[in-house]
Amino acid sequence: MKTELDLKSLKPYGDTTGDGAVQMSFTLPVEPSPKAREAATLVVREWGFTDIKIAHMSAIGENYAFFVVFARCDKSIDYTKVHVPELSTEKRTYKEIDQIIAVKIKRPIRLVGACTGYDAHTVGLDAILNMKGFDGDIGLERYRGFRVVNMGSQVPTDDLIDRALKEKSDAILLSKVVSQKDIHISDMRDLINKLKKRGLEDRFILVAGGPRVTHKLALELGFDAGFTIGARPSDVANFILEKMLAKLELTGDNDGKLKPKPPKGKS
Amino acid sequence: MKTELDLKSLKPYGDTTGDGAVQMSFTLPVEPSPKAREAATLVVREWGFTDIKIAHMSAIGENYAFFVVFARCDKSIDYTKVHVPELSTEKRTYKEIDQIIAVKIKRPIRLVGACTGYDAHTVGLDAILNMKGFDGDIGLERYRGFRVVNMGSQVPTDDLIDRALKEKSDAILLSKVVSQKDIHISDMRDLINKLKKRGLEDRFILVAGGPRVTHKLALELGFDAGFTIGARPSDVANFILEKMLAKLELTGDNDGKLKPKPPKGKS
Amino acid sequence: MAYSATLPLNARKIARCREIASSIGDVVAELVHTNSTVGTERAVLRLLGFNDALQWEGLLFPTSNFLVDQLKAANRLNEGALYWVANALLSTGLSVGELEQRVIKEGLEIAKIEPLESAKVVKFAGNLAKDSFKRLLQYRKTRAQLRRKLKDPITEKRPLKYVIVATGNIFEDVTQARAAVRDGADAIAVIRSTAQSLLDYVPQGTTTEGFGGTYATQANFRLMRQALDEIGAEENRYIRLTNYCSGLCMSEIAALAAIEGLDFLLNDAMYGILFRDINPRRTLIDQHFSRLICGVSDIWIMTGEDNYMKTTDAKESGDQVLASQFINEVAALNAGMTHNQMSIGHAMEMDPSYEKVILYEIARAQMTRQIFPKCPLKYMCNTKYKTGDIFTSHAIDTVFNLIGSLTQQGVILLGMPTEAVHTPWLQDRSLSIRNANYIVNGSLGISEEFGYRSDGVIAKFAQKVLDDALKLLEKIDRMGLLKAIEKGYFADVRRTIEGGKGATGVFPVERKGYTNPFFDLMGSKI
Amino acid sequence: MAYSATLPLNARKIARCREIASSIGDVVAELVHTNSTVGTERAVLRLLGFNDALQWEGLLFPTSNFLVDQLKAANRLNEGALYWVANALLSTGLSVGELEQRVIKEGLEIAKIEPLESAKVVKFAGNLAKDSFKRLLQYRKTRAQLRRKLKDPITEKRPLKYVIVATGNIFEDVTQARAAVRDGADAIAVIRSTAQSLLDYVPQGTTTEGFGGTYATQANFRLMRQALDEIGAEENRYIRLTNYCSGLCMSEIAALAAIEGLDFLLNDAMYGILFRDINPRRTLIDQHFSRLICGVSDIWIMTGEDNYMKTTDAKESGDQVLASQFINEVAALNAGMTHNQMSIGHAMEMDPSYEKVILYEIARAQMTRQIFPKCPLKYMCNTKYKTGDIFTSHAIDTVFNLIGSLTQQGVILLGMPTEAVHTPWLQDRSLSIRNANYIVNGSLGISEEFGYRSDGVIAKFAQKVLDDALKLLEKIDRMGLLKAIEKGYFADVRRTIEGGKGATGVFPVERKGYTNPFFDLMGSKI
Ligand code: B12
Ligand code: B12
Ligand SMILES: Cc1ncc(COP(=O)(O)O)c(C=O)c1O
Ligand SMILES: Cc1ncc(COP(=O)(O)O)c(C=O)c1O
Repeated sequence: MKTELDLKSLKPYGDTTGDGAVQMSFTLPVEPSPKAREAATLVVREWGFTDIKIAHMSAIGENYAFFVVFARCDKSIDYTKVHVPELSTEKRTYKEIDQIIAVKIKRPIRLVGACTGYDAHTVGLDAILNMKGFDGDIGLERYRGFRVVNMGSQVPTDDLIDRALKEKSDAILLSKVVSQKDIHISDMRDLINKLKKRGLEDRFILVAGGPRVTHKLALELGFDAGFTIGARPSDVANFILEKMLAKLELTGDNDGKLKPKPPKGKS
Repeated sequence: MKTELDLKSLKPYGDTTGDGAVQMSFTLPVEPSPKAREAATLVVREWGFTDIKIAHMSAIGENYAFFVVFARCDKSIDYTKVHVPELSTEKRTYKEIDQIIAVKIKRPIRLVGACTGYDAHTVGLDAILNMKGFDGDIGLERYRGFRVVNMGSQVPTDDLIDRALKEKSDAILLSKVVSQKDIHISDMRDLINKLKKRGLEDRFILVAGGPRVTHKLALELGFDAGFTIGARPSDVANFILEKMLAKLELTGDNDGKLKPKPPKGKS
Repeated sequence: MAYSATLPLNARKIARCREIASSIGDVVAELVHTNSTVGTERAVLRLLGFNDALQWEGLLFPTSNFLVDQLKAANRLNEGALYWVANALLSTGLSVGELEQRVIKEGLEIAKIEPLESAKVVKFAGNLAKDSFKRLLQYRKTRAQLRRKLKDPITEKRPLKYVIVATGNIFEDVTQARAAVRDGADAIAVIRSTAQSLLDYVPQGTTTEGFGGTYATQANFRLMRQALDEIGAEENRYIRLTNYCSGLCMSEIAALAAIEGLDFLLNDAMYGILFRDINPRRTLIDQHFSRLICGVSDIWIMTGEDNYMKTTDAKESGDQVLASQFINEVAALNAGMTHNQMSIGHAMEMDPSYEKVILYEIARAQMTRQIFPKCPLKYMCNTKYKTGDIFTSHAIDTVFNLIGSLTQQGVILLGMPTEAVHTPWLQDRSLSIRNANYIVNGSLGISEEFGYRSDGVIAKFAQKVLDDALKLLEKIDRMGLLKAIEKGYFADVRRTIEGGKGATGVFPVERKGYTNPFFDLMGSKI
Repeated sequence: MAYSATLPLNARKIARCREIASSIGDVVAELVHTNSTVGTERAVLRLLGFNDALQWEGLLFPTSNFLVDQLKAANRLNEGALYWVANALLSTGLSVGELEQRVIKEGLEIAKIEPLESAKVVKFAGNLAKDSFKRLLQYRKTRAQLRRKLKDPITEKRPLKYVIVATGNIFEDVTQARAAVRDGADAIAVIRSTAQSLLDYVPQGTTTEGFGGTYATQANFRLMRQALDEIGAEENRYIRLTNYCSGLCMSEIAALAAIEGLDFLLNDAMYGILFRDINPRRTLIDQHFSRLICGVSDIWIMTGEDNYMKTTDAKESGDQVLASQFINEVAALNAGMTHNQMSIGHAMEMDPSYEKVILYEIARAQMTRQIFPKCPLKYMCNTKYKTGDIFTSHAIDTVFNLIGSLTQQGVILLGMPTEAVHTPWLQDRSLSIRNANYIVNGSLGISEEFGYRSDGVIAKFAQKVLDDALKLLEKIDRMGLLKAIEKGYFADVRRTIEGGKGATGVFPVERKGYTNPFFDLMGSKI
């Protein structure tokens, strides 16, 4: 029989439940040699691994040794205690979304999107905003319920804010792809700071996206949501819709009627 | 300018000296999800890494998530303090070796080799022993100075010892390739134990080899040397020759004369 | 420059190779005709239904072994085990199942039961065999129906993607196999535990401990078969199950595989001889019976020439490989097998550092494709030149997959990035399958897009291999196969006729006095 | 079935494409003829030798910028910067170096120096230019000699292996480049820091900080050049150095590259327009001057059509890529360049999950090969569809390398397993080069082994791309190139003629009153 999986002590899996199997590779700035091999073993042991196999050692150029290592870890984490803010939006189709917007909000939701700073990577933002969409999922421009302004790349943060104000935008969509030296974080922070400076911190729904942006990171920085690799336009549409409804204190039940939430107050 | 390399605090290198850059991959027994991604991050953090990038998360079958991760480590080791027993044999050519054997030892050195247990991997042993050799380096059979018996694969340990005795062998060469469940270690130990049981522990020069055999491991287990991936017949020949000379208290100077070492005694 | 869809290989030379191979095969046929083995006899009993086991020195020892050992001790093997079982059943009036339980629980000794009238026994034996034979046909039909019902990937005109599982624990294997199927595998091979081929019995029951593989047992076969049928149904794709059928239990494994509905068997006496040091006579005889079973059960045999390339220089040893393939083809034909059941084995095992190595590999693969046009070739990935550098290993496998697709191999045995390190982890296999998915899907139809230059490096290399193989076959024919093995003509390994494991399990028979109706039922040409 | 060494592409259609492209190019020629830019003027100064810098708001600000800004402010640009420099030198009797130091140290303002007699100034300017031109020829000769002296990998009839370094620190870059050369790289590209192309000046000195790349500076060029010459000598292999020549300093970078002995420049106005939002007029004008310099200095230009495939569906956008390549070819010819200096760019950027994607990629690569037979094509690896799964990424790169070899690309821009993650680490690049070594060495000569089926999927796809490109070129010709850019015909990106960065740096010139003898010296066709 197999060992039962225990989510309270979650570990990597290779070929036996609980084996803690991990592959690594790295380079040490020394020539390959038995001593270098031993050093690699010691390095990996230092990290707390056991059963360390130096599967490969070879020279890179001069004075560098490349290692491929397999090892096991003893440490585990309690998966039942892992908490991430989940972007649990309902999965409505684009037709449903359009209908709810038409019936409940009664005007298109206005969006302004941009890649700020020196980021010239627009493919991700375009995938969300442009007609064509992404992965068979149509882009927000194609929804009747959204009015989209896509400012493209290399937009200074202040220009983005100005434009959002000018367009009376409901939401700002920021894309950050380059992440070298955490430039994505600085640029995300830059938007939040500039909004604060201008007293606009609550004015827009703030959505960020990019390969190194997580929902958690986005929340921490003051955004309402963060989308990453594999995000689809309809995910974003659903999120913005819910956020709008919440802001307007409406529910999303597609009952054809406005149903104001009971006012939050002392009971 | 570049940061200077400090061997006293050796760390992996990615693109900046001292960056501690490491690549890893592993599988967690849970479905891919933002929670799983967070779990992967926590697992890697648990190992002491920082700047953790979950570069990739994808499903394997059902209930498994595969991760590729890049991270940095802070810990370093002192390379100047790493010590491994080095197999520092002189690099004589096969002609030199043959000549020294002829002149000093005056008879061929007798070797018996085998893969014991259920190991059927003979390619490595053959590479060392057979005429053809390995990597352009001729095999020990081709030396006039060695008389080689290659027993091949799946040889019971006792048969190997019997044969070595029968052939009046100077050395036993053991090859262990399969390493699942450390079977190579058990089989290496088996030879040592059986030799001990028969009072033969000092009778032969003991050489082991295989992809997971290191010189260090071999010494620990009671062998005189261990050879691993990339070992060449002449490396082995040099080692065995030196060991023989030492046993006979001869030196390897190819001066055409026997030069007995000064007897070791109290001074 | 002239190009053509095929390499210019001389058809007369190919035909001549076949003629010679056939003559070489006659020697083996003679051997099979005049001998049987304890393994073959046990396989007969297994076909009849003797598949339980009894406690013996703390282990589960199969009834088939127990019975054959008894008969051997009593000097009653020369009539064939079936004869004495028939005798026992007739005498006692028991069914096979009842008899087996009496053996297990009450120590009934069939070797001691009085012989009845020979003609009656032979006739009864014939009927017993016929029943078993019909059951085999029924198993075959069930499989064929399921292949039709689910989508059979064979109809997609691309190589089948074959991966191994080898955790040692059949339950863990099932987990890994399920994942592999989800990822896109078409065939699952459960690798056997190290040295099972040296066991002279088939272990019993499900197993959870093995070295570098999982024991091949009937219960393990069944468990995995069930899992694959289940997930195959979910994915609407028929998934093939594979195991190893070499070693001392060659024919018994074939029997169990037939009963449990396996689709492929790695089956090659030469593998046992060369790499497991099994007695040549023993395993060649067992091979014949195993192939009879495979043919009737529509189990593809996969031959083991790929292994020769691991102990030789694969660029140089194309001739031995091809010669052996011709010899294997004859042996399969002699067992009544059809070409579409012969998954002739070869591999991409040349040193990747050779200049033009990719051209030579294409040459070998395409040449083999053309010489065995109706055989679903089994093409093995590079293994020997892999190192712990799993990235480079993955690159080599990419080339392998592409050559497999270009040259229309029947089954590609996918390479694992960690080939030089350990038996595959879940993620290794997943990467491997996704690599093959990309290549096979991305190059669909590529074999029809290109013509080979008739005087190119590829063409010339292939022609040379064929020429050399013809010469080698002539030499082998002159000296006899067993002598050639003795001289190290295959895989650079030498084995003697008397040497090796299991030699004592061979015994001479006179076909007249020996009862094994399966030979005729299954269409043996020997 | 019919096979042939080449794809059946209609030669008349190809010729027609060239005709139309030439007509499209006329519009650009007109633009270049009637305008200059601050960038071009600065490049002229750099060729003369103004390559120092002065302290300005804490930064090092190049003299060339300083001088051109002054002249512009004084409304003296329309005569060309060279004219006023000549005027200043004549007036003061200083050498270029002395004048520059006076500018830096004493704030000498050349814009305020009294104009001398025009004919004298023009003549002196002509001599200055001639001297500079001769120096360029000398640099070119030095390179040619070194290429001859060391073994030039171009003679090996295989694609050159091109890799990037991008640590941000030029000293670290040198370490990485040395390792790459040891591993087998033939060309090293130092990737620029993010958005350097938007800087309207070239930074000065060696630099150790950059985002996703290292600043392109003269000092950095020199440092890397030296390192590559050194290791090239050790390895006895000439190593090529590459940088980027797009953006606001397009022509200045060309000048510096020529001076410092670079071999290749990624050079494409369209890249700046579409991906950097640089004003189309500005960069098209700068491009012409940069290509004049490249032609004379025998620096290969590498065009940027590969980038279009990143913002479009690369399977669909073959027509834009091909159309743009024809337009780029014309622009290079107009700058007096020869085909063997045009490393026309394209890429393997189709979605790897497409069925038959490998066939389509072969089709595109081979088609491009045939349409530009004398150009050393620059073939870019897959990048867009790479994910953090570095193993699969490595498999894709294997296919890329093989297609590069099969279709005889001039330079293959090797893919990195970590493409979707970070700029390459030492080990990523090493793996990448070793992959290419394996494939290129293993498939040496493969292009001569196969013929393409004349009515195959590959042939048809290539034919369709050519047909579509012809139609597209006709459309572009009708509406004019700038209108086509406005309409998003390239890379699905729209840019207006007036929009974009650097528009104010363009100024109209009358060729009569404007002095730039380099046009004639360098053989401009405009
Ligand atoms: C295409 C591309 C380019 C194109 C960009 C064209 C364009 N108009 O976008 C060009 C050629 C111009 C380019 C140039 C450069 N690039 Co680039 N490029 C890429 C590449 C190959 C693909 C990116 C991409 O399009 N992905 C596909 C999209 C769909 O994915 P995505 O961006 O992640 O978007 C998804 C989600 O993240 C999310 N999302 C993204 N944004 C948003 C926004 C919102 C609001 C929401 C809700 C969701 C969302 O939804 C999308 C769909 O699911 C990557 C490598 C790679 N494979 O990732 C390198 C890469 C991003 N580039 C890189 C670099 C360094 C550069 C350069 C700086 C190199 C140089 N020095 O010359 C230049 C300069 C660019 C600049 N200053 O920004 C690096 C970044 C390294 C890092 N980690 O920081 C990468 C990783 C390559 C590498 N390994 O070096 N590049
Ligand atoms: C060839 C091969 C086979 C051949 C062996 C043929 C033969 N006669 O040797 C065949 C096909 C028979 C085979 C079968 C099996 N194999 Co196997 N095989 C390999 C393979 C592909 C190459 C090994 C090899 O030849 N390397 C080349 C030689 C030259 O290298 P080497 O052995 O390391 O030797 C060098 C040094 O180590 C040293 N050395 C070695 N021995 C000695 C001895 C002395 C005295 C000295 C001085 C030096 C020395 O010098 C040599 C030269 O430098 C490896 C995978 C791989 N690429 O490594 C798997 C591999 C070793 N096999 C493996 C397995 C599991 C098996 C099987 C058990 C699978 C099965 N269940 O069916 C079977 C059974 C074999 C058995 N019971 O032992 C596993 C082992 C896993 C592990 N870590 O334990 C591997 C790693 C493959 C895998 N990933 O699953 N195999
Ligand atoms: C034909 C054949 N039989 C059997 C095996 C497996 O070997 P064993 O079960 O003896 O370990 C192989 C391995 O490659 C093979 O090719
Ligand atoms: C033609 C061309 N120029 C320049 C670049 C580099 O871009 P930048 O220097 O603007 O970041 C590229 C990148 O691919 C390119 O293809």
